[in-house]
Amino acid sequence: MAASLLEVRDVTKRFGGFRALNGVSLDVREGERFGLIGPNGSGKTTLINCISGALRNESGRISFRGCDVTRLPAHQRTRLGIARSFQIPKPFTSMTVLENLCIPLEYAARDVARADVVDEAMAILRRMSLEDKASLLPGRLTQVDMRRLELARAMAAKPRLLISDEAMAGLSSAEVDALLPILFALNEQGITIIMIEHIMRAVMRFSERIAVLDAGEKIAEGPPDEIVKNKDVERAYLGE
Amino acid sequence: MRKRPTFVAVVSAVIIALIGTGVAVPAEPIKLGFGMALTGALAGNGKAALLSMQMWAEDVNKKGGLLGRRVELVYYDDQTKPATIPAIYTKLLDVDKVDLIVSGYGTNVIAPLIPLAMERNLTVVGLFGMANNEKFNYGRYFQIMPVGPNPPVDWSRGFFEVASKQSPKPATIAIVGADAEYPHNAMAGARKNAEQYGLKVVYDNKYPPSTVDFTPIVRAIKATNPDVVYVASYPPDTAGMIFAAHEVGLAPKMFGGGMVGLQFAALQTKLGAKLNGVVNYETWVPEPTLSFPGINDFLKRYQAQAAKAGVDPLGYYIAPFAYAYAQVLGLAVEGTKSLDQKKIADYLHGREMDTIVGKVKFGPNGEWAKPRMLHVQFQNIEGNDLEQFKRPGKRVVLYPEEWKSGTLIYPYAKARK
Amino acid sequence: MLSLDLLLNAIVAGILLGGFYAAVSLGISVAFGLLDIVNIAHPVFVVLGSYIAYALNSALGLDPLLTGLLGVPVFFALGVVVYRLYYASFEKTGEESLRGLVFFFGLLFIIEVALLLVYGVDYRMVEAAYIGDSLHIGSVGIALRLLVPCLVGIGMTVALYLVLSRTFWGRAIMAVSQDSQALRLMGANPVRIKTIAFGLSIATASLAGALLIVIGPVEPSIGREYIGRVFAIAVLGGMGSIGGTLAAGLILGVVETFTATYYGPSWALAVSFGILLVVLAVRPAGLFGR
Amino acid sequence: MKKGLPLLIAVGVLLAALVATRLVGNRYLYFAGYVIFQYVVLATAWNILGGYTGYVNFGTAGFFALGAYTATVLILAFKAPLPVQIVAGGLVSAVLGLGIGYLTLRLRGVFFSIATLALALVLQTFVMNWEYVGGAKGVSIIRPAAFPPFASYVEFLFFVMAALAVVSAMAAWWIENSWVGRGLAAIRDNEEAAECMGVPTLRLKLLATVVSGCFMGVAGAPFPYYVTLVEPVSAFSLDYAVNSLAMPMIGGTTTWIGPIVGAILLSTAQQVATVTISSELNLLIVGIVLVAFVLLAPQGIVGLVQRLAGRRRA
Repeated sequence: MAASLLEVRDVTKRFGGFRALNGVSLDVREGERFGLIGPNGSGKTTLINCISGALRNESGRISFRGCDVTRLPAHQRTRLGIARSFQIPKPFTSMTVLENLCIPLEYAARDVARADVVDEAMAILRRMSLEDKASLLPGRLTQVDMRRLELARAMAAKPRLLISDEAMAGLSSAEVDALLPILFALNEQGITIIMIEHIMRAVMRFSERIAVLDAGEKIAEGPPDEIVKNKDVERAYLGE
Repeated sequence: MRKRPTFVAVVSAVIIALIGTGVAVPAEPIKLGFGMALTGALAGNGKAALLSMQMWAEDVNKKGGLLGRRVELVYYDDQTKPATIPAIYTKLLDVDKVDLIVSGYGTNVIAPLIPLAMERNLTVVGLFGMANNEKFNYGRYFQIMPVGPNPPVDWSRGFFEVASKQSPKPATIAIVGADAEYPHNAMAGARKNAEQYGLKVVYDNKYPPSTVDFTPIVRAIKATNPDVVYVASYPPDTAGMIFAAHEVGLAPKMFGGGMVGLQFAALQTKLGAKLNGVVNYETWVPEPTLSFPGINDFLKRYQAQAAKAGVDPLGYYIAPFAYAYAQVLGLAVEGTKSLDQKKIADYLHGREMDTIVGKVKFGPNGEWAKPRMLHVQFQNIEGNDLEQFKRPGKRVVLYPEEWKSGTLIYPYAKARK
Repeated sequence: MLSLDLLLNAIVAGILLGGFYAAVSLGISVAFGLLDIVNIAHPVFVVLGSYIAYALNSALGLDPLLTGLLGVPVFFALGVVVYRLYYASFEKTGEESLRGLVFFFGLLFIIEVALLLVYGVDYRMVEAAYIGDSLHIGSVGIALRLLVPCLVGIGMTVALYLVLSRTFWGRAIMAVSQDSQALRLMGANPVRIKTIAFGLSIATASLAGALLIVIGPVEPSIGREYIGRVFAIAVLGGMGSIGGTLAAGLILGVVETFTATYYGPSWALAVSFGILLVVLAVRPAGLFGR
Repeated sequence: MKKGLPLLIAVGVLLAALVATRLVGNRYLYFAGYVIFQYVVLATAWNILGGYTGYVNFGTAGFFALGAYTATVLILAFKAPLPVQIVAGGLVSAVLGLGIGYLTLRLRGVFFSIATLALALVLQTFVMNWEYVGGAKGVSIIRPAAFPPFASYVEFLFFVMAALAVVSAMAAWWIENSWVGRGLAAIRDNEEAAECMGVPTLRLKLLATVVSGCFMGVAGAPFPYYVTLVEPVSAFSLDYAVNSLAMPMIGGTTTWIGPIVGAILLSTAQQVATVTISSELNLLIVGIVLVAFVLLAPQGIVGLVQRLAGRRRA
C-alpha cells in the first residue's frame, strides 16, 4: 500500500449549533484519483474547505505529506502542494486570463523562477486549450472556458494534490468529455486528484476510489463498483 | 452692496500691481481683507459679522471713504477651519494686495493668523477670540471682544463677583462644559475664579460635544449639591443642560455662566420661560444703561436686513462688535492719515475711541484695558415670543457695576418658579 | 442612600437613551445586517426626518411624532428609489463593496449640504406638549422628552420584529438574507424583496428623525455623530437581529450613562466605541449573533 | 525605459518645485501648493489600501491627526527638526495601521471600514483629554523663521511636501508593479481565491495598511508648522477622510497616477472655490462629483482616458 498523501482524521466542523462535519476520516494515496460524492448539503464543500484551509475544523487532524497542516493558513497549504478549484468560479476579475495564472505561479509554485512565470503560464494555458484567450478578461469567457481557467489556475500552483470542486457542474456532456481527459493527463504526471462531482458518470469513470458523505458523516468508501451497490449510499441519495 | 472678489477683480489687481507699483492711483480703493466663517460650525455668527462689516463699509463710503479713497472688502470663506487661514491670508496679502487685515470670527481662526501677521509685521484686529495673544504677546494685535486684560479669568469674573455678593454666600461650585475649544478656556478661567473667590469645586467634568442625554450629567452634579453651577456649553448642549436641569430639578443658588447660544433668538425663543433665572454672559443687551450713540440706529438697520441674510434676527451679540472692530481700524487710518501698520498699531494703543459699542480702549496685550463682559439674568420671560427679547428688563445687567440695570433674583429657584 | 438614587437614575436614563438608540439603529440592522448594504448615510436620513418634523412643526404646529408617522410612506418610497439606483449601479455588477460604500458616503454629503443650504447651520428645535415635563417615581425622575422616544423606539422594534416574522414579505426578507439564490429557485424575486426591505429600513429613519429632534436641537451635520454609534449597535446586536438591536442599544445607552455619571462624561463615547472595537476583534458575530 | 520614466518624472517634479521656490515671489502659491501636495500624499496613501486592496478606510483623519500630534509632541518636548517629526509621525501612524489591521483585517472589509470610523473618534477623544497638547483648546506652534537655503520656512514646507508627494507616488508605483501589488489586486478581486492561490492575504493586507497609514501620518506631520495651530476639531476634520477617498475615486483607483490626478484636480478646484464661490456649494459639489463618478465613471478619469485612447487605437 502506497503512503498516504493526505490524511484526514476525525474532522468535525460546526456552524453555530449545526454540525456540518462529524468525525470524518479519509486517506488519499499519492497519485490516486479519488472521488468524493454525497447529496446536497452533505458536507462535501465544507470538507474541502477544511482540507484547503478556507475553514478551520474544531477537532480532528489533517496531515499532508506527513506534516500536520490543521492549523496552517490556506496559502501555506497551497505552497505545500494542495490546490483547489472553486465550485462557483472565482477568477481575479480585473486581470487577464494569463495574469490570473501568474498569481499562483508567483506566490505558490515552488520551483518556477520569476523570469519563467509567463512562459509557464502560457504552457498551462496551452494544455487547457486557452492560449488564444490569454489576454481576455475572465468576464468575457464562456462557461466552459471559465471552468478551464479555474482548473488552469489551480494547476499553476504546481500542486501535488488537486481538489476539483464540481468543475463540471452545468456543462454539457460533450464539454464534460473534453475536460475529463485533461484531468486524466494531469494524473498521469503524478498529481493526486480529489474530484467532487454530481455528475455520476464522470466520477465513476474517473475515480479509483470513492468516499460518500451524508449529513456530515462518511457512510461509505471503496472502488466505484462497490459504491454503486452500497445500500446506505442508495438510501442517502434516494431517501428512505 | 456685496462686493466679491471675482476673477476680474483678481486679474485687475494683478495688472495694477504689475504696471502701477510706485505710481499712486488716486481712485484705487483701500482694501480690507479677511477670512470669515460663511460655512461650517460658526457660519451663523460669521454671516452676521459679514453683514455688519458690509454696513460699515457702506457707511464709510457714503461719507467719502477713508483718506479720500473708497473702502473695499475682500473676503473669503474660511469654513470655520483654521487650516484654511494661512492660504487665505497669504492670498489676500500677496495676490489681492489688501492694505489692511482683520481676523475672522472665533478663537481658532485667529490663532493661526497672529503668527502670519507677526512674520509681516501687520496690525490685526481680532473678532471674538479668547486669549489669543497669551502666547505670542504680539504688540500689533487687538481684540474687540470686551473681555479685559486677563481673558480666561475676566471672562467669568462677573459671574463670580455677583455670586460672592449674595447672602447666604455660596460656598461650593460645580463646573461643567463641553470638550471643545471655548468651554476649555472658559472652564479654566472659572476654576481660577473659584479659587480666588473661595468657592470649593465639588464637580469638575467635561462631556463630548456629541452627548445626546444630559440628564445623567445633571444628576451627577445634583448629587454633589453645589451652591453654584457654572456651565460652559455650545448651543445644542446649552439647550440639553437647561432641559435636563428642569427635568432633574437641579436648583442651585446660581446657574449658568458661559452658555453659548442664549445670546441668540433661535434658542431664546425655543427655551422661553425655562430661561428665567439663568445668569449668563453677554456682550450687549437692550438695557437703558447700554444705549451707546449709534447702536440703536445700527441695530434697526441690521434687523431690517437680517432675515434676508439668514442671520440672527436680533443681532445683539456679535453684530455691533463686528461693526466696531472695523470702525476702530477706520478711526486709526483717519487719525494717522496713513496705512502704515506701525502707526496704526500705535494709534490703537494710545487712546480711547468712540464706537457703537461704547468707548473702546485697548491695553498693552491688545485686549480691552478694562473688562466689560456683561453678566445678565433672564427675568420675566413668557412664552416663545421673539419681540419680548427686544425690550429691556428681560435680561438685566448685573455686572459690571457701571452698567448695572437690575438686581439678581436669588436664589435661582425663586426666579425660576 | 444618595448613591443608590444615582445608580437607579443612571440605569433608567441609560434605558431611555438605549430605546432611542435602537430606533436610530433599526434601519442599519435591516440594511446592513439583513441586506448587506452598508448604508453609512442612514443617520443623515434620520436628520432629514428631523428637519421634516421641524418644518411641519414650525409651520403647522403638528406634533413631531405625527409627522414622523406621516413621513414613513414618503421615506419608504425614498428608500425604494435609493435601492433601485444602488442595485442598478453596483449590486448587479457585483461592485458594491468599495463603490457602494463610496456612493452612500457621497449621498451623506449631498443630503447634509442640501439641508445646510435650505436651513443653514443653526440648531433647530420643535415644540410639543411633552417636551420639558418629567415624571417622578420615587427618587427616579423620567424626562418625557426621553421617555417618549424610548417607548416609540421599543414600539418600532416590536413592530419591525412582527413584520419580519409574521408577514409574508417579512419572512421573504429573512429568507433573502439567508440565501438569495435559493429564493430565486423558489420563484421569488430577491431584488423586489430587497427593495421592500431597504424601503422599510429608510422608513424607520422618518420616525427616528422625529425622535431625535424631540430629544434636542438638531443641525444638518449632527448625523455624523451617530454613524459610529449605529454601526456599533448593529454589530453588537448581531447583524440583522432585531431584538439584538434593542438589546445592544440598551447596553450602549446604559454604558454611556454610567460612564457619564460615575467616571466623567467625556469618555462616554470613547467607551462605547471601545466596546465596538473589542467586539469586532473578539466576537464579530456580535453579542446576540447566530 | 519603463522603469526609468517614473524616476525621471520624480526628479523632474522635485527640481521644478525647487526652481519654483527660487523664482516665484508670490507666497500664496506655496500655501496652495502645499495643500495640493498634501492631498496627493493622502490620496495615494488611501489608494494603496482602498484602491489596490479594496479595503475602505474612513479613518484617514485619525491617521493624519496622529502624524500631526506626534509632530506636535516632538516640537513641544524637544523642538525636534521637521525630518524627525515626519519619520516619527509616519512610524506612529504605521503602528496604528498595524494595530487596527491586526484587530479587524481577518474580517470582511466592511468591519474594517466601521472600525476605522470608530477609531478616529476614539483617538480624538484621547487627544481632547490630553492636556499636554492643549486638549480641546489645541496648541499654537511657532514656525521657525527660515530654513536656508529657502527664503522662508513656508517655501521649505512646500518643498518638503512636494518631496513627500514624490516619495509616496514612487512607493505606490513600486507596489503596483511588484509582486505585492499583484497580490493585493488578487485580494481585491477575490480574497478567498487569492488565499487559496498561495497569496498570504493577511500579511499583505497588513503590509498595505501599514504603508498606507504611514504615509497618512507623514502627510500630517508638517501640519503643525503649516497651520501653526493644532487643535482636535481641525486635525480630525472629516475633510481628510472625504477627500482622500473622493480623490482616488475621481482619478481612478487601480493605478498610481489616478489618485494624483484626482488630488490635483479636486484640491485645485477646492482652492479655487474657496476664493470664488465661498459657500456650502463647495461641499455640495464634492458630494455630487463623488456620486456622479462612482455611478457613471467607476474607473475614474484615468479609466476614461484609457478607454478613449484604446478606442482610438482600435
